[in-house]
Amino acid sequence: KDTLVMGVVLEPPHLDPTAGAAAAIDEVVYANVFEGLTRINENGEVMPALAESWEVSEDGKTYTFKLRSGVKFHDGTDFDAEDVKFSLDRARADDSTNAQKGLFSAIESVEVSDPQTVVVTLSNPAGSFLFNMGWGDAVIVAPESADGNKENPVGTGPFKFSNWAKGSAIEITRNDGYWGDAVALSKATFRIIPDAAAATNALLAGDVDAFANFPAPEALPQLEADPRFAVVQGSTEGETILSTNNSKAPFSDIRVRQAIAHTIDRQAIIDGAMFGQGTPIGTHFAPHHPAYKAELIDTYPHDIEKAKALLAEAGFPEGFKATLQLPPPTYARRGGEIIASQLREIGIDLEIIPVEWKQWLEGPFKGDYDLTIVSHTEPLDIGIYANPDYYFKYDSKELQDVIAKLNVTADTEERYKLMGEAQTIISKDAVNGYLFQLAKSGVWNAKIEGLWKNSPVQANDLTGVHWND
Amino acid sequence: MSYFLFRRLLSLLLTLLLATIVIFAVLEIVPGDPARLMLGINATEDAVAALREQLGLNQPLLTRYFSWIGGLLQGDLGRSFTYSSSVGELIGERIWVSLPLALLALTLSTVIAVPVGLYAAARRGRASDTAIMAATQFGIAIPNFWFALLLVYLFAIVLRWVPAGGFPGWEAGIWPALKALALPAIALALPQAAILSRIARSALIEVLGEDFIRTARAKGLTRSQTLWHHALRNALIPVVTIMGLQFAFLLAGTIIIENVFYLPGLGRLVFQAITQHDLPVVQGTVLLLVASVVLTNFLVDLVYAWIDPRLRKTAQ
Amino acid sequence: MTGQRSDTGERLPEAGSEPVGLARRLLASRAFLIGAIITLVILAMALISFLWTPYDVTKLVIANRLKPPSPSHLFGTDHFGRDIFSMIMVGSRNSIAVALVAVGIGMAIGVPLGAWAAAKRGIADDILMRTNDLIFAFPSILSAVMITAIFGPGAINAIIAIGIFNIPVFARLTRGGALSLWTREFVLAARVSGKGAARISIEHILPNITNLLIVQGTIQFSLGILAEAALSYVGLGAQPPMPSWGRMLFEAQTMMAIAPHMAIFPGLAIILTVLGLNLMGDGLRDALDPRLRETK
Amino acid sequence: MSLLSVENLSLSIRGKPILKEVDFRLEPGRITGLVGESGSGKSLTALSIMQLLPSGSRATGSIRFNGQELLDAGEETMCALRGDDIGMVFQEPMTALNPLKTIGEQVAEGIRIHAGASDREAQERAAAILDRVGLPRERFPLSRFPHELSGGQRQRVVIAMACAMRPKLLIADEPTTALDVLVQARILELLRELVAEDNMAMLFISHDLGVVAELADDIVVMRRGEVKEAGPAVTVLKNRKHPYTAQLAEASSHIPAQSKPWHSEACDAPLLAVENLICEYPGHRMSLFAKSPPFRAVDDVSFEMQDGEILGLVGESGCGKSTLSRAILGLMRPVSGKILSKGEVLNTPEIIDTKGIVHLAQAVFQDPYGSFNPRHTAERLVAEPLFLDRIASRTEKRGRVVEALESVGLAADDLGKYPHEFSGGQRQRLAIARAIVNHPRLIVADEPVSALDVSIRAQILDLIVELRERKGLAWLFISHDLSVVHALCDTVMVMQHGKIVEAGPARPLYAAPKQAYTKELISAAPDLDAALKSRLKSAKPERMKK
Ligand SMILES: Nc1ncnc2c1ncn2[C@@H]1O[C@H](COP(=O)(O)OP(=O)(O)OP(=O)(O)O)[C@@H](O)[C@H]1O
Ligand SMILES: Nc1ncnc2c1ncn2[C@@H]1O[C@H](COP(=O)(O)OP(=O)(O)OP(=O)(O)O)[C@@H](O)[C@H]1O
Ligand SMILES: [Mg+2]
Ligand SMILES: [Mg+2]
Repeated sequence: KDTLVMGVVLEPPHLDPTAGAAAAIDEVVYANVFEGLTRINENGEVMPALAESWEVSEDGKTYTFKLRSGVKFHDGTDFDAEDVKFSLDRARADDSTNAQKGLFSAIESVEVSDPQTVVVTLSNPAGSFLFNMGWGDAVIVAPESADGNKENPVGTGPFKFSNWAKGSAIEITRNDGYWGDAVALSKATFRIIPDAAAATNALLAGDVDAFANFPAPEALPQLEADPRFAVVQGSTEGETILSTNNSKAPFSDIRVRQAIAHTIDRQAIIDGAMFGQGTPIGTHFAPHHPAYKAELIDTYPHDIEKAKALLAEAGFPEGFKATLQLPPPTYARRGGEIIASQLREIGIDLEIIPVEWKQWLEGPFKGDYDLTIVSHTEPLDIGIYANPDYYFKYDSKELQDVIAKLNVTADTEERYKLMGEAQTIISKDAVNGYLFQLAKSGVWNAKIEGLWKNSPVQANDLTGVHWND
Repeated sequence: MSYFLFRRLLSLLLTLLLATIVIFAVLEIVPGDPARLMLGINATEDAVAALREQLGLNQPLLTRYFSWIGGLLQGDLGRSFTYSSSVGELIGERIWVSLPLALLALTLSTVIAVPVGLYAAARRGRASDTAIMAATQFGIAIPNFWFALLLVYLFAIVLRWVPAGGFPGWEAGIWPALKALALPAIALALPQAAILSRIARSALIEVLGEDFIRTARAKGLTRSQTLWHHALRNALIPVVTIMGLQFAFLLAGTIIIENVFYLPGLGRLVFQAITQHDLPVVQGTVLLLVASVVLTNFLVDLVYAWIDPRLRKTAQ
Repeated sequence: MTGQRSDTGERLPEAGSEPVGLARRLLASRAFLIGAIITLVILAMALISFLWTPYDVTKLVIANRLKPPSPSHLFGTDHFGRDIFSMIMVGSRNSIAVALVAVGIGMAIGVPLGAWAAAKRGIADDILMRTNDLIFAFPSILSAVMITAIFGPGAINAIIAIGIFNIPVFARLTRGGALSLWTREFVLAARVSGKGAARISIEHILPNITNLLIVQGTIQFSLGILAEAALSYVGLGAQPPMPSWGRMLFEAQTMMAIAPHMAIFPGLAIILTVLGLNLMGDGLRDALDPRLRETK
Repeated sequence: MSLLSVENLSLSIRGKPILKEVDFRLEPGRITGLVGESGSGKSLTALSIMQLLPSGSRATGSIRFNGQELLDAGEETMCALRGDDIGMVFQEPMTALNPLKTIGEQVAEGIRIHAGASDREAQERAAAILDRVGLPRERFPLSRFPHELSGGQRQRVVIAMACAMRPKLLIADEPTTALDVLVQARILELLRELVAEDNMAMLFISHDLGVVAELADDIVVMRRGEVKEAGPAVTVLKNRKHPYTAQLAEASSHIPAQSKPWHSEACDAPLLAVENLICEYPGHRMSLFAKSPPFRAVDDVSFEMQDGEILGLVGESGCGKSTLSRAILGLMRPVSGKILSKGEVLNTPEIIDTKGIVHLAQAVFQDPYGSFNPRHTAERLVAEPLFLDRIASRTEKRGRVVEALESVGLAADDLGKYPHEFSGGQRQRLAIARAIVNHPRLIVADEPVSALDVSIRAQILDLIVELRERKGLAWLFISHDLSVVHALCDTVMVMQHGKIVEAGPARPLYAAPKQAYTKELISAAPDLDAALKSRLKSAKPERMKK
């Protein structure tokens, strides 16, 4: 068997990863249809892709990429340095609709020195530049086909886009002219199944072979017990947090935030909302990363008495009322119910307001909220705490200094140390309630091999996938 | 065409016109900025502003209404905010799931309900009638989405006769497609069949009490001749009314059922579009659903005129 | 002759609406008795839940989750360890309140509108009927989903969404009933006595269509319960921590395989309530409308 | 041997006895009238013969048709007899036909079933029989639907269906009650001809002795499910041996006693004067832009009424009688014309002075049950017209109500009763009590006795005259029944197509009608005494008992 039906929860709005933030786009096209200069592998490491190799200048400002030769786009046009220049310039242009323009903000210029060589000059050294070039938003597109990518994506990857039945499924087929090793699958279908119950049923009924990110943790015990399926627990970059509006009373009072931190029972939330799937975290950092500081989990141990005392100290012996806005995913809706129930023990009475993503973007994300729950799935994004305008409204000189230093540091050891410092600061300040790292529960037919266990970037890289029978 | 139908046609157009205004107005007062959603969390303000301009969201209300209507008349329903394809195309794809589903459900409910209703009416007051009527009471009370859950559990998970959901597309062949639509159609149809069979029964009982039935019997017709030649056609009128209403209800009922079975139909399209505030899609789909309701009512009137000669006559 | 489709259910009360005979006929109706008993039990459950439930439904005991039915938890527990029986008790409150208020809104607005249109005829009538047509042209589930999605999910918005669709139902019913009453001789007699349209409507028209309204009211009430369940099922009805039957079903659907009791009991609660109301409505209609009782 | 003999027929429905030992015989070529007041069991007797009884009926005794026992005949036998040897015509021509089938189909159906005829053949025969009942094919093609025919024409279709197979026995259950007098006369004539031509036996059911006296050879009088008297029609009706027969006959030709004949006092201003009144109903919309012209239901009507006068208004159905009465009562706005009382204008087309009209005139309607709100007590119902008088005290109101009740022969005990607790006749008295409670000068009575049984009708007519004598009340009495108008009214107006075609004192007008239309109306009206007289005189030998 050389075809695969893969379940995905969200349908992408379109298929151009350079023109939208939706993770659903990358889940279909990243590494399968489109490739960048670099790629991120299963373990979050930067690997060469369209760039065979690269050199970084001493000052860390100039990157010289050596491009792979003999690469063709799916429409038959050749890939060369002009395409790279076009893609990067397009992404950082003023009228660009790239959702992650920040990735390119460091770029000062892109020069083509010969058809196989591109020189990128940065305005200041950026430690994460190579990683950034591995994002889906930085894939290389051809000027001939760029405008049509939303409906008919044309890339350089091992699969060609073949069909999209809106609302139902997206199909990609093997690209026989691929520059790298030929892939085992002749066809892959991404079937869109937004509903958790339907997802379970689809697997059980054999309609779907695999879910890289299975949306119904409650069904996992049942699937685990079923020899037909392999259930694989991996890690993600999703720090699930109780986002707190640090500029709004009473949450601007650190004692209130500490009281909340003492009250939250992470394990109960993981068990109740995620059926045990997830790793508790004490700060905004992925536990599988070497720089993660595990001891921060005990910064504010579960202690109701202490929490009540802190709250009384802050002037709320009877507690207070606030709102908790919850976006659609299960972790938020279910987790929110549990948190509301937990905070009720110390007298904080939360009104639960479910919101759609749209409203979430216009409300909480613009800073108009008390509390909300959301999973921050961007990798290595602790830098957001240095932005006082970010929706946490957290303004700490100490942290901002650490991040500023981090941004210009290239040495790995040094970087890890700074990362640790940043983790400690936000944990001590109880900026947000740190809950758990979202688990990635992959469920697939036991005969399938090669699917990612972890998801350092949101992608379903099918390059190495094959059936074992 | 009789004046009666002419007037109905006119009121159909008027209702549609009013409906466009209502749909447009309601969706205009929805707060928020679609451009922001399309671009996502980390999009810059510039990008959002650029997109707003591109989508024509900065134009005044009336201009947009008329350009929408103008587009409608040329068959252009606008472009989706979330899918970057035209609304017409989206609807065109999805209607091939929803329409067959609704028709299948309607056929199913009619095929079940009418004979059952007639049988019960004929056996009025006997044990079988009582049993059927009790069963229909249950049928009416069962929420179709709950019924759908049970159906999936039994037929898809335990017995594995049919897929639990999804739609392979008609190009995969008639049989797989019908198999995928079977459970949703049953879930939609059974509660409707319960209602319809009650209507059929009471309509027939009412007609059987009419004077002309007695006249027919006095002519020497047997009970069953009277039933077939005189009662049925007269009892058809309320049954057709309810069938008309049901078709509309079934189309709308797909909103929930299509979500249970993750069918890529209009119901799920409109539900997603509503939650994502994809206004052009909501407007287009809602208008289509409203139009189909209005049109069904008109068709029902045509059927009336066909059944009932009193309506065929032109005004004198 | 131009024909007009007669609205279904426009039966007018004749003789036989006298209180004593009515009570006797109701008690003799098996459908009514069964329906009334079911409805009373559900109502009692809702009322008792204000004072007492076996367990606190706002307290989550995660360790206790997904317990199958047992003597200590009659209907088992849900994924948060809450007692499902207690949740059904409290949830009945929500279902009943939403449906009742929605029907109340429909009656409070629809009945006067319908009576007014029937009394005035002409333009007023035309406008009302066209508006009704317009509202009926929007499939109600679709519009309820739109309203609640746009204005935010929650019990209040669900009430409004369901209530709006009750208005034309009652307006139409009242108008139909009133129109035929207006041609009756006792109304002519009242007009000859110099009474105005408003007074006649209140004294003569409305009391004579209360039967119709009550019967339709029970039907709309049961439809309201189903509608509320459907809205909650898609997440647009009552919000946590308030339990609601539709939400319970929504939460249960992914757990069919591991905890079918989570879906079965709330589903049965909805079915029973709707069944009870419908049976009661049927019984009432039969008792109130002597023409339907005659057997040929 | 008789064609049909009913012996000892008893019937009960769900345990309730309806018919008791009914006995009668029908002979070929003879018409037997079955009379009796409402509910006496006439229709159920007929249905017993057809074996089309309601479910739960139990019949005992014997019904023999042509020597064959019908009571224990199987369904198949009955289906073969029904419509073939026995035909039946029902009262209501509007509902007796299937609205969705053409008249041709409906008539042909019976022929196909019984004669085994082909479609073509059946259609031919249907056309022939329709022609015979006066619906020639050229004007009434078989493809007509019932709604395209008038009431009388529809009744002809029903008769055609019943007679299509030339049955030996025709049962007609009040076949003309729903029809206009003129139409009734034509239908009766048709039935008589059919009987004569085919030598059928006919059972003619009616509550109207006048009609039966004109038509029937024999008569059977029923009361409460029992046969009271039977025999040759003229003899039975002439001799009135049985007290019940006597009572019925007396009631149907009842003339209320008047102490003194009424005559118009010459007074300057009439109680009611109607001048050039025109009333219209809006036309139907024919298309978006065209409306049919408005329908003129009352066309330039002028007349006057004096205090204490009983003015009869007669005319065929739909001629505008009710419309005129509505305009006078202020229930309808005339297009033009004036309504005056004692010289004072009560209306201009724009304004209706409700208060003025309320104090001048009150109304009594046809349906004694429908004219009361079933939920109100007699006290509240009768007090309704006092609403405008704003009588404050409850006791005063009650006094007035009791006074009104007593003057119509009801008692103060009746105050708390609901309408359904009164009998039909009492209800009509209650309606009159309501009309007189605020002492109007005039009562407009639209068909006040047409829904009543003859005996009750006689009582109400007496009450009308009595109230005129005691209180000087004037009555505008609307009826399609000329014999009643003749017996009661001082003056009569004849209306046709919205116009008054003839008016004048009652007796002279009846004696010597000027207009052809009036003549036709008078001759069509069934009248017991007149019918008996003429039949005794012309004593047709072939119709006398052999
Ligand atoms: N279906 C029925 N069930 C029970 N009782 C009935 C039924 N039909 C008639 N009756 C009763 O039988 C009695 C005779 O009824 P029937 O219809 O024969 O009277 P009728 O002489 O034809 O009166 P009318 O002149 O009003 O037609 C009445 O008291 C009536 O109430
Ligand atoms: N509401 C109406 N709209 C239009 N036409 C009407 C209306 N009411 C009555 N008509 C027509 O006006 C004419 C006169 O009606 P009206 O009721 O005055 O007749 P009538 O003499 O009282 O007849 P009947 O003896 O049958 O009561 C009839 O031809 C009728 O069809
Ligand atoms: Mg009768
Ligand atoms: Mg009249």
